[in-house]
Amino acid sequence: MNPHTPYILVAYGTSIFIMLLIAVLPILRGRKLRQELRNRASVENQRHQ
Amino acid sequence: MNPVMKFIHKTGSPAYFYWLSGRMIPWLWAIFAVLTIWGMYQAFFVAPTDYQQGESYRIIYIHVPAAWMSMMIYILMAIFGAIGLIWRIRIAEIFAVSSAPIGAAFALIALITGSIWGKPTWGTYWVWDARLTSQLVLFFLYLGVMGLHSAIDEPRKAARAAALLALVGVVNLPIIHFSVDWWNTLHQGTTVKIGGGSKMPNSMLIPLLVMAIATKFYYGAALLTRARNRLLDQDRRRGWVAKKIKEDQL
Amino acid sequence: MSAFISLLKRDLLLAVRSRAEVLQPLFFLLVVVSLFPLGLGPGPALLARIAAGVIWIAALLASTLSLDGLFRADFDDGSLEQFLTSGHSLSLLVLAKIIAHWLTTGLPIVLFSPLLAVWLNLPREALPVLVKSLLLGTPVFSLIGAIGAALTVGLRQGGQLLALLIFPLLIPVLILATGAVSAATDNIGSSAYLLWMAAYAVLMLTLAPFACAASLRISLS
Amino acid sequence: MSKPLKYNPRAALVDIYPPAKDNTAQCTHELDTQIVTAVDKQVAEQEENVCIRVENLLFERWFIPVFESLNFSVKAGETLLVRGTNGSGKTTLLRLLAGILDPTEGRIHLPELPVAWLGHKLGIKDSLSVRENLQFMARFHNMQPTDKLINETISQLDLERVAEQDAGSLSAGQRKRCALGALLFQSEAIWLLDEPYSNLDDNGMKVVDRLLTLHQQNGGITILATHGALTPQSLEVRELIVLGYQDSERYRESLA
Repeated sequence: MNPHTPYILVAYGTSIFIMLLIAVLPILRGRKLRQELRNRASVENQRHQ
Repeated sequence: MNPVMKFIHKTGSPAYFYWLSGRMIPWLWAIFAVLTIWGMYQAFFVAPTDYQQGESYRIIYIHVPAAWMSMMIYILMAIFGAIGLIWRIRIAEIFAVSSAPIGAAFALIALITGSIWGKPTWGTYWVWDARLTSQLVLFFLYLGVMGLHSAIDEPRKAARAAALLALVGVVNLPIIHFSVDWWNTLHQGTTVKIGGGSKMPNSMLIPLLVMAIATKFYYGAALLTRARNRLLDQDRRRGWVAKKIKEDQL
Repeated sequence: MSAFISLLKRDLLLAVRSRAEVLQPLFFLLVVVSLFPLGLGPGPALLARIAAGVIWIAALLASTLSLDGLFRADFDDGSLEQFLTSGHSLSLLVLAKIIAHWLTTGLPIVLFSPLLAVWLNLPREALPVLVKSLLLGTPVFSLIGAIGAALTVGLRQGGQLLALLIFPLLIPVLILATGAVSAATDNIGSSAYLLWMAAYAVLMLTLAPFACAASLRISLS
Repeated sequence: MSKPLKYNPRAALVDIYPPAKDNTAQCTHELDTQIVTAVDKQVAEQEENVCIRVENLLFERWFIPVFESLNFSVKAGETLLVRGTNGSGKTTLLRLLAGILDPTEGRIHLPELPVAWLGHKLGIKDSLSVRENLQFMARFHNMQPTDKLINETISQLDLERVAEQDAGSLSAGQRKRCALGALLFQSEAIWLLDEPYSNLDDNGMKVVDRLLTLHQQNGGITILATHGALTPQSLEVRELIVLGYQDSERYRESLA
């Protein structure tokens, strides 16, 4: 166990965490938005028939 | 209309952009993943240990690419903002607004990894080193742009205000950079520059370039994802969205 | 051109009319500077070392304080709309307002700086350089501050956001100015710093009015 | 290129308010050729003195149009009354014409004339007296604020009694009449008035009517928005009904 390893682990750990956060959040938001739009469209179709 | 205008107009149309970006995003993520794995492998197993700093220098393989990206994204944000302000192309405004959080994230990563790296090298977590300080100022500029954008309600107006602030910021960026450098040499004399100064052997340099390219693909993918969401949210009442839902291409 | 002069005169007349309001940044400056000896102890040697930095940071905070009101009054009573539709170049009118702001905030800071220098035991030979640096730096506070004020004029609590927007942009002025004064205290030439500050002031003098006019158009839309 | 219409402000006020610019106000109207199709050009030729032309104008707030897309034109010397319910976008239309807002779609063809804007916010300073406000307005619009001019304006707006009082201490109606002074200093401009009659008493309205009549005889264009029954009495007016997007059929289609 090299004395520097904890520093490297913490540095890479936080970086990966931040990059994951910035990448995954919009993907989830996008999926939720599209789902919402589909539901609204289907609701309008039923009301329209 | 000449071909260039036709191209801009075509990619400007939301439906086409939505479809095109949808196709590109998976590829961008794939290339990013491949490059990162290759870069990390080289960074940890191929690159030799540094005779001075031992193993801790390997943090540069995330610190330096992140610092470069934070600077590049701010400049790109200002360019997108300028296009959005001058020609009122909505996609450009959306790109400028969507770039801000990604750039701020990279600036934050550069700050955190820089200070963690400072501990083994200089013994303290925060050193008012020229590059770390101007990185901190860049982070504040990002906070300013994002703060202004969230403070204004109407989306188009908020995007235009944030774009203008980014432009004012980008004009001042080099001036801030030089004045911080000057300030640093004034008060501390020449300290050891972070890794960059000494001539790095190729085996150390290659992973750095690989990671630099990988982070650009990451930016491309994250930006397009955010831009698609924002565009869809803005155009939820428009015809092309209804059509895409009907054709189940959403 | 007559619109420029008439607007400048009107703003100065308004400032004279509401004198109390205009002097607030000055009182703020005096109070903030006097806090430092109370906080850090009256030791002359220590005060002399931090004098330039303290005076400059207090000057920066004081001018930012008054920037929030720069366009707010005209925004609330509709004068901004008159400027926009008057056909005069908006950046020229904005320049008149920036000059009025500098005369009511920047100039008093420069005039009172000798008193502050005495309070903080700034060495005698550094005083002229301090005053010169303030003369070159406070206009930049007004110029860049006006852009921030224009961007945040319509917002509810625009004041705090205004500080966050412009402080990073004012760092070069702060660094150059404190560098100039410390160079003067060690009596090595400080003219390089002052020339750089002059260059930066001229750059902002040319660019800021346009950016500020564009910001106002966005805020009013 | 339609024949430029030359008109010279001849109103009774002209000897007191000489036009700031020496040349007569040009109401030239040049058409952007590549936008206007050949057919439109013949149409434009017939309506010779068309000064303002608006083509399928649309403005969106939060990506929702504020009013149904508009097409209209205004001739020199015409007074256009913009009517519509609250929230139908009257103020937005006037702000678009004044250049404060930029249209999302469509085009506005304006002549080279200056624009005089009077909105809900009056644009006068409360801590200045009525006389000082008027003096600033005159100088701001490139006119020499001679005592004769200022006194004449004060009597036109019948604010003699309160001329030296601070504008802040006046009633809403008096402050509105003080703001109307700015129009007198822009006699050759296009007048854009957003509900000029609001909080005015009877003789206040008479003052506005007198100004509008003079401006019309002057050959000047006025576009004023009003929601209620308060409309100009003594001059013929063309009406433009602005339909809010909520009650337009395009909105009903999108719901169907």
